[in-house]
Amino acid sequence: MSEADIEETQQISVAERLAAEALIVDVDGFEGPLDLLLTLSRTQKVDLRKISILQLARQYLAFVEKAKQLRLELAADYLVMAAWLAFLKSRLLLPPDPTEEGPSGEELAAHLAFQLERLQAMRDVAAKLMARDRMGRDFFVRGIPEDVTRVRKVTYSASLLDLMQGYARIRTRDEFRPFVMDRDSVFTMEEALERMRGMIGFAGTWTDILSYLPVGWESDPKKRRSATAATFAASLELAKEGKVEIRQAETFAPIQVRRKDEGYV
Amino acid sequence: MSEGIETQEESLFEAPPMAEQERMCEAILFASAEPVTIKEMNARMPHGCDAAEAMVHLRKRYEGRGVRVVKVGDAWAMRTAPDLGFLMQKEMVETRKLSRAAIETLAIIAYHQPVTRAEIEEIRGVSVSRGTVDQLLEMEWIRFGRRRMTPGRPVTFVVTSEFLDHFGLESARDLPGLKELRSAGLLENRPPPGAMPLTPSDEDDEEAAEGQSELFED
Amino acid sequence: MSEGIETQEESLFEAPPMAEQERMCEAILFASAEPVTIKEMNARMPHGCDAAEAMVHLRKRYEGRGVRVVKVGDAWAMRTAPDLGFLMQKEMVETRKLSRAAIETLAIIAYHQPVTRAEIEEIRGVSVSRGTVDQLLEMEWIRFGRRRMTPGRPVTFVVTSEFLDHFGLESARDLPGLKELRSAGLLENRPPPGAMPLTPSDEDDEEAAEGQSELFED
Repeated sequence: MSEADIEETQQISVAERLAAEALIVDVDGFEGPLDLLLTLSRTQKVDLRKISILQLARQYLAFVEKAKQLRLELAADYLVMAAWLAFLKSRLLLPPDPTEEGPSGEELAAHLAFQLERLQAMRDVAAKLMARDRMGRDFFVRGIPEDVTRVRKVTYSASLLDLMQGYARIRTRDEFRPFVMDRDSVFTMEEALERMRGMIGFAGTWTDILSYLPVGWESDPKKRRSATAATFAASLELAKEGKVEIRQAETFAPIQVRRKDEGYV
Repeated sequence: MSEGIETQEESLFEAPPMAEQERMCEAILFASAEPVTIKEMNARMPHGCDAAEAMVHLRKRYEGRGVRVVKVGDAWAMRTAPDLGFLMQKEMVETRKLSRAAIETLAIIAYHQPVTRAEIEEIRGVSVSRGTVDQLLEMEWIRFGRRRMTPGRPVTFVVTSEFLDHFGLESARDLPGLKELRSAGLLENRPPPGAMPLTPSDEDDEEAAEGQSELFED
Repeated sequence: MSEGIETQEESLFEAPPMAEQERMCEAILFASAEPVTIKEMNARMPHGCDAAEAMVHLRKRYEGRGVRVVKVGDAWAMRTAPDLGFLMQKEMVETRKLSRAAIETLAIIAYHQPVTRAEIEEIRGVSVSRGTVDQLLEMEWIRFGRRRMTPGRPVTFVVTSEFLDHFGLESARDLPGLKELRSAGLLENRPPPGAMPLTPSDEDDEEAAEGQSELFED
């Protein structure tokens, strides 16, 4: 501790020391270091614009020192502020070093004073604001607000574009119709399966699957192709179910099916 | 503070002037959620007040105003003047898009008129709800045309001059054909590649196609 | 074309006399617990009415009464006279006690608006908890303003018309002591010289990062 500090400590009166101790006990009640600084500044009993930042820095450092003695855990931002104030104090005490960069001690002190003054001003106006005549306490709204009937009037609108798009949608749907029409020349696997289930019981001997094509589907190539594919797929399905046996002598030779007897493995 | 009230109750002080009592009644009636009796008012106002007399003045003051002082049972309330009830209506005009079903039905009527309900259903591939047709009739965009001279003599629908007005058309003939719709990019929905081409014989069973065959020229 | 129609309508139907318009404004304001704008009044009143002028008369009529006509932002409302609050114990609503942090934050937003969270923190010297801002937002006393066009595009906060209504303020310009604060330079945004311990630089970075990710999303 420097001589000046010791001198400073001795200067603090009993009342101030008691006040400082009260501050420490109540440290949780402070909203950060700026709030604490503002409280400490009140001991100077001067206009905030004429406050001695140097004195305030000493007060703050003394506060932190005491907190340490009492082994109080101070939040990090209080310690950051302490370190910064120690730096500021040295800058304010020492003659300015022309080689030093950055703002001068006076500039930093002036800004801190501004911050304190601004915070105090905000607290003052906040109190004034809360003391105003307030709704629900000093003045009141209509007790029975009348229901404003909302008459809903709906108008419908459509543009020519909507209309045309709507029409286009329907006509486009028509163009998809081949899907449906086309079913005329499609023999589905389900149909083939149903047909073969009814007939396979009579196939005790090997029979060409082409003999199972439905009547009228043999001549038209398109229909024949579809019926053949469906019947072949149905035969495979029946073989999988264990109802028939299926064989082909060689590639592209006729495919033959035969009923598979129960119990015959 | 409680002392002050006690002193007032002892009526050492005179009651507030009548004009002030009238103000008090006014504020109480305004802020209360329910009608207030004279007794309640007197209980709330400073000692010595005469709410009954103040109410006579207040009632007179509001005569002919937009707000009136009315008696509800044995209590008082403030109400808006009955002749201004119309101001308590807030008209909200909501513009809604016509439903897809309505637009499609309207389009079919416009392109195929005169057209029967059965024909509309055949073209749309779904039944047309009564509500949809009623809505279009109500909007005066369609009306009944002549009955079709076929068995059952079904009614037909045609579009109205209001419809033409709304869509800025001189006649239904001015509606763009499919070719124009396509060139305008409105028929982007082409059938997927690989779909079987439409053969003339397949289309035979489609009645409605006849009337619109000119729309299909590509 | 529509203009022509309007002119016609104006000449065909004369607006009601001013005394009648005043009655109408009175009824509308009386019936509504919420402030009503001139625009809304005009929309509800008959064609050709001038609610703004009628309001000048109405406001004068209610001067010194138990109920007052007050301006809230750009809207009007009727409220009981504050000196009669003592009569309304029954109507008093227990307002939620605001924390010291919330009160200070509210005042800072009101006097410095539009203000960013970082600026509030710089003024208070502590970080602003989410709960504080949330509470004020929930009470509808503050809302989000425009984003600040600085790096990070931080959001700003401003007070609402509900705030003005609650504190009986015509506009944010009527905040108590505003002029004095301004002339004392206490509402200026003075950047701190060099590294000050109370500059919420961390918060700035965080906000900047948030803002940037938003930019990238776009």
